[in-house]
Amino acid sequence: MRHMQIRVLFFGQLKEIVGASEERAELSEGARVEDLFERYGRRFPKLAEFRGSIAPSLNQEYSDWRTLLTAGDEVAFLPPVSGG
Amino acid sequence: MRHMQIRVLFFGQLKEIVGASEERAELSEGARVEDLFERYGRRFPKLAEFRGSIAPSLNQEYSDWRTLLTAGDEVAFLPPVSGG
Amino acid sequence: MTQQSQTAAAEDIVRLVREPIDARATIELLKAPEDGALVVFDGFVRNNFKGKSTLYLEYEAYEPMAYGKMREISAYLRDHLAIDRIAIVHRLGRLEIGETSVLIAVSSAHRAAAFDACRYAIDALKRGVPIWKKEYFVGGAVWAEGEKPGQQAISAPGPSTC
Amino acid sequence: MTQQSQTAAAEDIVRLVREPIDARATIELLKAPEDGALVVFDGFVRNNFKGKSTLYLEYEAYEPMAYGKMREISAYLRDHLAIDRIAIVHRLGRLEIGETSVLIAVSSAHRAAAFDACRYAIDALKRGVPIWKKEYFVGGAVWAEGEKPGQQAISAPGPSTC
Repeated sequence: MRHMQIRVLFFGQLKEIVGASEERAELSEGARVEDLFERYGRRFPKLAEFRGSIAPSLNQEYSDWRTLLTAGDEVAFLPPVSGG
Repeated sequence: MRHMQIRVLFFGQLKEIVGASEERAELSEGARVEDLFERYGRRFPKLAEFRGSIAPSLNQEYSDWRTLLTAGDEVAFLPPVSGG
Repeated sequence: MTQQSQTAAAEDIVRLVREPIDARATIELLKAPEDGALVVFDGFVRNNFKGKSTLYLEYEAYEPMAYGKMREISAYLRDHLAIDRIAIVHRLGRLEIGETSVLIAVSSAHRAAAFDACRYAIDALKRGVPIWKKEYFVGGAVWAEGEKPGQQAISAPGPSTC
Repeated sequence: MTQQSQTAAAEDIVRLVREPIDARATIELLKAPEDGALVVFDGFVRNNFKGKSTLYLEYEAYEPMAYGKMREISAYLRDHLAIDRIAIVHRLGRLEIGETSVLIAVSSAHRAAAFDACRYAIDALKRGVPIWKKEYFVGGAVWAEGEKPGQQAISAPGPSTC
């Protein structure tokens, strides 16, 4: 099975939970956005608690948890926004 | 019958019709705002044509054509407004 | 009269002016540390009206009554909406293309009230404050078609809260 | 990315900045001779939040995505409302009390479209642009409670035309 490298970004309180704003993740082909999140949720149980209020983005567009990933994708997990 | 002096103001196109921005009018006691207007309407028939689109004011408050006048009152005949 | 008008509600700015309106100076007077939102409406002279090229405009007002009605608008909004400060400034005399004829600014803690108040104020001003505009074109001038004014424009119906 | 963002729609001003926002300079860029109305929303740092005294704020953004969504808001408004030009400027980094965090300005020939667009833009920005605010108080700091973001905030439902 081939592997793909994904760029993962964290913002706001998620960045503080993970302790990093950016990571490189390796996933098997066929992985979805939700699989990537689950991997981080296992490493950071506090992150998993936020799932219901997080919107995932894929290549700077709002995405769906079920979307399939492709090598080189940029995924971000966006906590509730508070601009303005 | 006693007479009262009324200050009468004209604005916008009414001022141009009457040729004055301010007049002093003498009316008999018991005269109403509409009586004052009718007097000017007889002098300036073009003014009379505007009656439906004019709002009268009495002492700087919107008034009614039927309101009774009192000596020293300030009446204005306000054509459609276009501030802003 | 003018002086009294300007101080009737301590923090409101209600003015008829014959010089260019200094938007920035007016706006800065409205911002207080407990506010978070400011909405401004700036109405300025367009270069055309109904397909004709405008040369310039002239505004005139029934000044004491206009002051009174502008003050009533600000008092009405203060009574009905959670706003902090309001400025209603209208210029009179000759105005060139692009110059501001009216500036309305409202500060508040939260944006909804400021938007509602600002929009209500300009609508009320246009329908209820005795001010007239004459438009000068090449070859002529006309008094702008306006609206028959009345008290209902100032204080009813309630400010839109959509 | 930034440079491209700023020129995507020729006359739109879409910016994330780290220096104080120059409201006057931004606004002057929007006024054209064929316009008659300008509506501005200025959001600035309040000195309190839920009864606590704020010391200062820090804003951060997912910058390329935030630029994209701000551009989408301006494009959406241009498609749906008779507006002329729009500016959406958000500041990032540390902001003191009273400093402007967001400035939205819209010019148009007539005021209704400018009001509708300005209000839609700030609502869409608050619900759909990836920007986060951290509030610093005496003794601590918290990330502001916000809204779960999504595309529907940017381009649906249609702008309020009430």
